[in-house]
Amino acid sequence: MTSPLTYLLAIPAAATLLLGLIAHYRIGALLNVLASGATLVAAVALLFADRVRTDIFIIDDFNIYLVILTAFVGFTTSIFSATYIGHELEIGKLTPVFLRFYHALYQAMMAAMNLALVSNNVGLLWVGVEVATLSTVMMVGIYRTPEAIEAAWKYFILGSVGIALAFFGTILIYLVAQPVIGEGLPAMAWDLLLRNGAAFDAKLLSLAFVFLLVGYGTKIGLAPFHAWLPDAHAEGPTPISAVLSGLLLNVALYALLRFKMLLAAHPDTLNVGAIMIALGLISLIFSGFMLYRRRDIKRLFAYSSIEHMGIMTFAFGMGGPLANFAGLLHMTLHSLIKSAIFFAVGHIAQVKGTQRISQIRGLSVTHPVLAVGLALGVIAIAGLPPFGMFLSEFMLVTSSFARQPLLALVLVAGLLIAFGALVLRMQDVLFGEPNGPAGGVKASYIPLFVHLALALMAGLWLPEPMVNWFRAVAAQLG
Amino acid sequence: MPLRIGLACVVAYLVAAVLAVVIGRRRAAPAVVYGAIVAISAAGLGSAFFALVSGDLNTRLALPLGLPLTGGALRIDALSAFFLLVVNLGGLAAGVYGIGYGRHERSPLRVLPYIPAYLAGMNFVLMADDAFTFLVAWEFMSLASWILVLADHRREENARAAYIYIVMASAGTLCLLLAFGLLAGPHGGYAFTAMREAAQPPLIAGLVFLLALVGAGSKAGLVPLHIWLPLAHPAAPSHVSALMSGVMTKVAIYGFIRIVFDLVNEPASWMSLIVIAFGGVTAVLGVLYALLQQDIKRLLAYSTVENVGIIFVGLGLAMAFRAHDMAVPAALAMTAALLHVLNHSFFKSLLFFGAGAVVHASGERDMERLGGLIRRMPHTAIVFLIGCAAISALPPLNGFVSEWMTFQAILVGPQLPHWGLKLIVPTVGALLALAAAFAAACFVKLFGTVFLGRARTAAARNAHDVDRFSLAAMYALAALCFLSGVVPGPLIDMLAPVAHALVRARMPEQSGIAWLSIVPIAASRSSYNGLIILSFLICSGVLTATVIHRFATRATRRSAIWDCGYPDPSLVTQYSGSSFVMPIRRVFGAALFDIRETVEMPPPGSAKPARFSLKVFDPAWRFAYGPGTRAIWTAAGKLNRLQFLTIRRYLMLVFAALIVLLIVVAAWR
Amino acid sequence: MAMIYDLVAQGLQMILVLAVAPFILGVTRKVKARLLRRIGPPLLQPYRDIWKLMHKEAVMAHDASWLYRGTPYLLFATTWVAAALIPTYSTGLLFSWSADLIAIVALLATGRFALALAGMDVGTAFGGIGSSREMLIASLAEPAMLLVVFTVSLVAGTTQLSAIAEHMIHGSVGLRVSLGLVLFSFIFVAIAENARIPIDNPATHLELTMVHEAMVLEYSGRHLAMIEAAAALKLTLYFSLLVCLFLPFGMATGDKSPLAFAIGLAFYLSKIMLLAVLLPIAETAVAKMRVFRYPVFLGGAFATAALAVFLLFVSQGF
Amino acid sequence: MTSLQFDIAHLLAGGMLVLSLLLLYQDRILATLNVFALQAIVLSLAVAWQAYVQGAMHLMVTALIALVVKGFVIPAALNRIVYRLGIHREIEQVIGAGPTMLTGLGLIALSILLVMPVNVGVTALAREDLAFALAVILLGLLMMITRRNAVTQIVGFMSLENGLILAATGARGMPLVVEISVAFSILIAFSVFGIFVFRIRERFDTVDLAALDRFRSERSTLQ
Repeated sequence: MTSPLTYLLAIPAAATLLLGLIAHYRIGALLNVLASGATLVAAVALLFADRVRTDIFIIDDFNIYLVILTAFVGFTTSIFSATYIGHELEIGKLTPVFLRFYHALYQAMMAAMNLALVSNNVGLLWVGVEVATLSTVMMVGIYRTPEAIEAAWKYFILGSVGIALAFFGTILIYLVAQPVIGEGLPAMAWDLLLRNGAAFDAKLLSLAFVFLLVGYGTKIGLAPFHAWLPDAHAEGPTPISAVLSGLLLNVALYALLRFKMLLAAHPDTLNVGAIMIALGLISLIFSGFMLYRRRDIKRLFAYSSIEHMGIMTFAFGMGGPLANFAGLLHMTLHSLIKSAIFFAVGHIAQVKGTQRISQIRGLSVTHPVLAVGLALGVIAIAGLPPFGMFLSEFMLVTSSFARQPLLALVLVAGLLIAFGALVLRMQDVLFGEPNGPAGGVKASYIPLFVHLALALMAGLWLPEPMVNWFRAVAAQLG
Repeated sequence: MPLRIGLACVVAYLVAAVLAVVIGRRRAAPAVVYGAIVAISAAGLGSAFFALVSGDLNTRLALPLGLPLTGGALRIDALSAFFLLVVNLGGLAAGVYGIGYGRHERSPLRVLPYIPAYLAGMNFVLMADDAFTFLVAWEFMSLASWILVLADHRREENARAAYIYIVMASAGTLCLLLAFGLLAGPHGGYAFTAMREAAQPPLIAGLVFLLALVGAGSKAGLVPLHIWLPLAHPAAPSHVSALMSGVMTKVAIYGFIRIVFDLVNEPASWMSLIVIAFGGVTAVLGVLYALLQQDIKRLLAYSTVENVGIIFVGLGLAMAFRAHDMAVPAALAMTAALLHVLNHSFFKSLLFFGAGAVVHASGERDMERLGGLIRRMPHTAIVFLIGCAAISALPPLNGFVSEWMTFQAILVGPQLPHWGLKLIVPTVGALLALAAAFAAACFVKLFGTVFLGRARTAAARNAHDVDRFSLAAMYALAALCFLSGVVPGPLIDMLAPVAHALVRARMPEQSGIAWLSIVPIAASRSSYNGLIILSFLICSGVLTATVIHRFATRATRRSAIWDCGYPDPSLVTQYSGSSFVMPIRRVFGAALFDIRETVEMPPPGSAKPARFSLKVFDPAWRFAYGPGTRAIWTAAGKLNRLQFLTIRRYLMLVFAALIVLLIVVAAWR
Repeated sequence: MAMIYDLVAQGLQMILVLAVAPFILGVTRKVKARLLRRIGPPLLQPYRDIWKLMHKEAVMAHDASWLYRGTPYLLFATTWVAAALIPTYSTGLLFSWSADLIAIVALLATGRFALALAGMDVGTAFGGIGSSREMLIASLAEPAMLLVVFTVSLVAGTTQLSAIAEHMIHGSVGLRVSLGLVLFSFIFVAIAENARIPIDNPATHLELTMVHEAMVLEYSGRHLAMIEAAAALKLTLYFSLLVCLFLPFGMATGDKSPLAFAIGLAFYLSKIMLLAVLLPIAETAVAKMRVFRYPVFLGGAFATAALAVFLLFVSQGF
Repeated sequence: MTSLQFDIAHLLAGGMLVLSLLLLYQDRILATLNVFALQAIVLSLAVAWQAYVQGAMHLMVTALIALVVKGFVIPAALNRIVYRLGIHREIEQVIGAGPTMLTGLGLIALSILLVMPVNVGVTALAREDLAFALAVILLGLLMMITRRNAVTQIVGFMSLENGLILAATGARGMPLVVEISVAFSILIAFSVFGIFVFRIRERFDTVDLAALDRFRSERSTLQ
């Protein structure tokens, strides 16, 4: 099969090996950007190639835009990371030796995520997610400061447990499918599972889902499985924070949703919607409160990622065309906006030389452009119009209030709490008497503002095919 | 056609905003931007007015933007046309004022781009015909004004004000969101047309009403949701304060009317009861708070709260009459409310402009440090006096007309066949009378302390009148106050289609009545003629003056103050604003506020000065908002411990969750 | 022709109130003096005072502003117009409909507003005291006044003074408890508004509890004359308002013949004379109050009026 | 499948479960390592038996990996670490052995409760294996959270993963099992490597937060 799919997987894989050999960081960064760009091209090409469907791989409405999104964010982040890492080298926070691993791992992660997205085989899906996780573990620890290692360890241990549980869930899925579909690969092919879902044993399927929920939920960062997430975001290099929040969480959620579809297709399984709603609301409220006492700006936005993952989980738990649509839209926008925010935050932390919120003041005076970027990002992530997240929250709140008023009230309360915290911190950072250096900033604003522009566009106008994809998937999600 | 013009205006505003970003740093920028605002809002004003009088309304327009699949819907009906009129009038005035005032802006990039954006948002709210477009515009408006509040961001209290403002605003938006969610139903009929057709069961209608009351009320400044208003409105530059107080609160009221009278339109007695009660309380408390302020702009902001209360009383009465199918009184009450909307936008903008002029001239917002400005800034003094008289509901100015009409509606109240309403209507009438008296006291205090007496500081002594653009804007508004006070008939007729669209009835045609007087219901019942009153006043006043000057004496001698023979030259012995309100504070305030008065009287013989200090707190903080914020903060503190667990404990969390879920599965059959 | 006749009638009323006002004041003073075992000033003293003041030169503080000079005329004009719009000897005069009861009360408020400002103009302590207390009294009196209006208009179904008077004359009003109560609280309000004892003392100047006199302390000459005249007019106004609302009998309602006018005039004059005698009698019976007792006094008025409203509801049946 | 085959499979799986309990019981590191090694060997036997029963010879690879890596290499490595880093030999348990055992028994009951009702189409063998595997996994987790010591936690994780392999091989004809078992071995190698390189003794667990405050200004917000 010489479809774009091949390149989608082959390019990053090849780049991983190649980058492993290259010591010089400029070339490495350049190659990184090129490879990501090529991957993006391949991903876009998927739109025009005809849909693939084998026991191993599949391209359908659900993953096609996620693949493109992933490739896109990967590309922009690689651009951002080129300038960012350059600065880190100058101030000697990183050494070229580790940079070699950095770029290689970056591509490895991209490859793994693409694999996870396009794989039709639930086992392969699992492999993809796990490889992506492990490669990010490495990158989180790359600064080798004690707290970075601490974060990496936390991530590693919790991640591994998650891995194990998710794998057990996968085994259960196979066990439940094998009698119906027969042994071997077909019994792990997702679309076949979906087709024969009704015949499965409900009990075992529910059990499987519980393990998958906990396993992948750890990756999604749902409370109470979230512990690794804030530290990993705060201590790793910012580009990694961007892809973690922007992509990896999405991929994990995507994996979970694939299985949610299986259960949705089955009439009498456990009501997983309720469980997801509960987890979502817990994450939302919890992170909303956690936002208030944050002192580290990257950790702040890490918690906001937990919050938004909670919102999405709530939406998918709610189900129904509107809520699911909202959830899917929210996924897309969150990865765009949150990565944009991390771009801004990365540069801010560099120009101010600190991540402590209390030491960053009056940014709108010293660095207006960065300030505007951050402000727009926070406005967008807080779900204010005219950015797209308002659309998704609008649909979610209205539709769920019409169906489950009390739950919707909890949701609204959580949104408000989190909003209050975010705006409070943003005002602290942007306004007031400026402090810290006002020096010029060697930053690449393009990724930041491109992301924001896309988020803005989504708020005002969604392209037709995208809407159709969302609706189709929303229907499947039940 | 008006719809297209309106849309063009919105686009033009946005373009102006972008332009402002581009040229912001140039010296000519303010003139250009404000000029653009003047032009655009003049166009919008014209089209809205034309639409209202010619009845070229209810045109629809579907935008490809907005909600997926359905897109955004725009529509201008009589209601939105009227409010477009209000908004663009305010924009026009603010623009003219800004041409002069904006020159002194320290950091124009923090102001210039956002005023057009703000106006665009407000215009768009009024044209929206589906929930999503409405809320987008609504929140956009809040955002723009939030940044404007932060224009002078280095002052700590401004940042705080902006923060409280934006949080309250989005809380309100969420309430509206929920209301629309109920109206739209689970299948998401977000278009207003669909909502109108869907008949709501009483429970839903009631819920929607409450949510709308909270959502729109928090933006309009209904007590006790008003706390952000007196903080945020003064913080912005004065012409923006004028827009916020004079215009944005009206947009909020529009939102309330739109939902309650148009989308739901099944008013029940209990709803109207709530609205009337809240309106009355808001009116009295608002003006009482205003009385106790020392900061000019904050005083004005609080008086906005009062006027919002009066408007809500009118709306509540309209709901009550509508609920009992008393169409004509309903029309009267509604017209009164709408007229007050218009009038308040006149004199509140005027007053804020005046305050801006004073603040700019003297650099002081604390009225206790001003005084005697009537001699330094005669023009500002005249227009400000007119504004004060108008807002104190004194004939023959416009404030009186709308309040008089509200009273007329109240006097019909007893005919309502509903116990609660029967009893509350006279009570609220008394409350409104009280509010009117307080308003008079409040503005006597304001004008007396700021413009009369002797200058208390050098700043006040060296003040000077403002530039001619600002003065032009203020004079124009003053003229409007006069005009709509003396010949309100045409305005009332102009409002007829609006009232008819909302309550299926209109006030009697005013234009036919002799001597241009106005008749709310029937000539035998009550009537008022500002024109004749005014001419009588002028005639008799001028007559007596001339007679005396002619036949008696016109000799005048200037000398020192007499003051009962014990004149005290020092400036501090004049009555200050806070001493002016002391009796009222003692009589009314003590129960309603937590007021801290401390007197330090040094022992006889010691040279220390005696000190008197007075602190007034808004009890809403003490009892509602303070505890709430503290609760959140403590909760955050307690949860925060979860940030510092060891990995093992985190694993325990995971394990526990897993076990719980497994037990759920095991238990589930 | 008829037009001119109406105009004349209206003009006559304007002249009438203006002419009669100082005399009313004189009567009250005289009666009061007699009650206090004094001879008292002649009945025409108020005219003399005003005349004398008019011809004196006006002494003004150096930094008195145009507002200070304009206020007396404005005050006088508002009071005069208000007084002229109240039916005295006849209902339905030419311009009687141009302001109803509420508007008339508001007109007086305009005058008060201007006077209070003037009191603060030159920046003395006394002026401030006067203005601030005046506004306090107003804020206490207006709710009660509104409830009075409310009740009356509820009985008569209108706030149009002429219409009310006619209704009281012809309409089957009967003897209403609530009307009695309203009359009571109306009198209270009137006392407060006219700065009479026990709220204020028009006779003294240097008493710390004074209100109205403190505001006008700085005035002299023709300005003071205007203010005095306005005060007299205001008293007359409230008298005729009371007459018009509660005992309008004898007023010319139907036919507008000179004879009817004459009868109405006679009735009117006798009625206000009676009031002018009664007022000082009441005044001598009570003592001046402390400022912070005002709320009790006017609160009583408010309570009575509110009671009247509710009783009316009861009598009309909800 | 004959009952003999079933009984043997059953016996081996049960043996693993017993060993897991035994792991929970240990309070000395070296003994723990030995017990774990024993469990790994039993696992490899079980896997081998499954390979023979299912006639899926590629599972032999998994068995071999289990035997070599987990049975000998890693225990040896951990032994070495214990000596090198001078980790003191007693395991500080969060809760005593007794309660731990009771909890473990409860977990076993839960897992049986969960799996036994399942019978539709799934072969008895798979089901029994599943029950035991689930129990082993839960016990592994339990061990991880009741031990304060890095090495023992790794051991717990590895026994958890033994359970996984057991379940995976129990599932007849499941693809990718071998690859995944390899991947897991690498994962574990990582963790062991990590402990060694980062000198994480007890530190990785009882990270004293005071040390972290210097770097991360979060904790000061606690008071």
